[in-house]
Amino acid sequence: MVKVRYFAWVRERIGKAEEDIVLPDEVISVGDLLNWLKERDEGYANALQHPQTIRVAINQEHADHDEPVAGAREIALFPPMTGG
Amino acid sequence: MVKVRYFAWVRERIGKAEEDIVLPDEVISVGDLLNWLKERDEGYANALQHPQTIRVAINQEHADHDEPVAGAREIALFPPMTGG
Amino acid sequence: MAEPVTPTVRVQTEDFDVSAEVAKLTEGRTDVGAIVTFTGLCRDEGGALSALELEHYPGMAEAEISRIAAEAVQRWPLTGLLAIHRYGLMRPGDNIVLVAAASSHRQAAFEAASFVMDFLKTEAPFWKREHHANGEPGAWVDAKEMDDEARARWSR
Amino acid sequence: MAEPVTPTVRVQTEDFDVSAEVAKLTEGRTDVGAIVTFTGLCRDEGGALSALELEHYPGMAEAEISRIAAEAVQRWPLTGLLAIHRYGLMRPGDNIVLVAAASSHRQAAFEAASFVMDFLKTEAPFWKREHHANGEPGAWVDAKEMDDEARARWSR
Repeated sequence: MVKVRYFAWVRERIGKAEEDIVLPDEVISVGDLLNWLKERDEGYANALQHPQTIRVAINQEHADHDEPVAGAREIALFPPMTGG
Repeated sequence: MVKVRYFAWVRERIGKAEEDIVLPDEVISVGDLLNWLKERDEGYANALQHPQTIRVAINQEHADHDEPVAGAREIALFPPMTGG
Repeated sequence: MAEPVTPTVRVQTEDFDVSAEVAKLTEGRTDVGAIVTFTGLCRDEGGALSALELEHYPGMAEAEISRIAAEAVQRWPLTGLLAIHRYGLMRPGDNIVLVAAASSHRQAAFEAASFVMDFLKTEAPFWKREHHANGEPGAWVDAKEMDDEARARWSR
Repeated sequence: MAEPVTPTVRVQTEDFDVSAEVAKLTEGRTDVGAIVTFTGLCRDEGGALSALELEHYPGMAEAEISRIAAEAVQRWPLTGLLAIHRYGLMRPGDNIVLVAAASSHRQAAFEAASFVMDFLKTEAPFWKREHHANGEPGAWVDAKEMDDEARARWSR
């Protein structure tokens, strides 16, 4: 089980800030996760319709879409950052 | 007559902060002025022994050594600046 | 330079005072010749905005800014480095972010502060949302390509 | 950007407060997104110095810094620009110079502040002399070739 967190408009479109998810075996990479989540419902589909724009952090470190999700305790999905 | 001002180690070596000088006709350029002053006494010679290192301002604006001194009300001689 | 200094990183709702923060950064030191500060403020975009709302990823925000700051003290001979990023609702004119870099030499201080800001913009998990002049929440601010280009200057 | 702003330039013996100066620079404005400050301080060079004495050319010092500042507000879209240079005797840790540049955009603020400092170092008529730890006046500080190179970056 992994805690998945959402921020900014990803959070708003999915409709929740976080959830615990048991990932199926076929979800190997960050990219797999995004494509799998996208199928869940309209909210996810809307949030993740352009997966390439979604930034991902694993255990609070930035992760590329080809990185494996195995061993993640916490995965966060969010839009490109606009702080500073 | 022109007021000539000296700063930092140029002032110290010449031994005064300023003086009024009547420039002879043969002093046309800033470079001429430096060479002419250098002949005055040991203090001037010491201060101006390397004329190319001396910075000059005419009427409080930086001036190159080939600029004419005609019309100057105030000429200042000083080492390269070290403020900031 | 001996050991790199340990940067100070804070993520907070409270405002900050630039002079007080800089004083702490240089306290008891007589080897600081240059301090560069960057302060980022909330703009009203010509009167269109009443506020900016800043969301952040608690934990990762601190961790990511700390990683950027650690890289900066490795790259430049700094005597001190500070980064503070606020979150919550900011009114026009409010402080949002402060980066202060101290060094014996001005170029190091300028470059380090600029480096931290460029990475903070593109790597630190904060998101800005506009609030319209009528008080309604508006659009999330889009990331700028310019910011990615600014970051790319530093790759080596 | 409409008209360039009018820079504030001061040459004084008194100390300055960075926060207070920056507050004046941005007072009543809501279009300032970024403020970069540079503060130059007196160092003790590893305990060898008790003070730095700063001589200046009254009148020309103000005029020259004003010329540099006027060039900066022409080159970058600034909402405010301030330069203060002190003269007299400075103890280690004392402020010597402050440059603050405000803009809607951070790159303009960083570049303008850095530009003003590079020219101020090489063009503004100030001279530093060291005072040794024993209190005796020492050598005049030599100009640095590095500073001329820093200035040359900006030629266009």
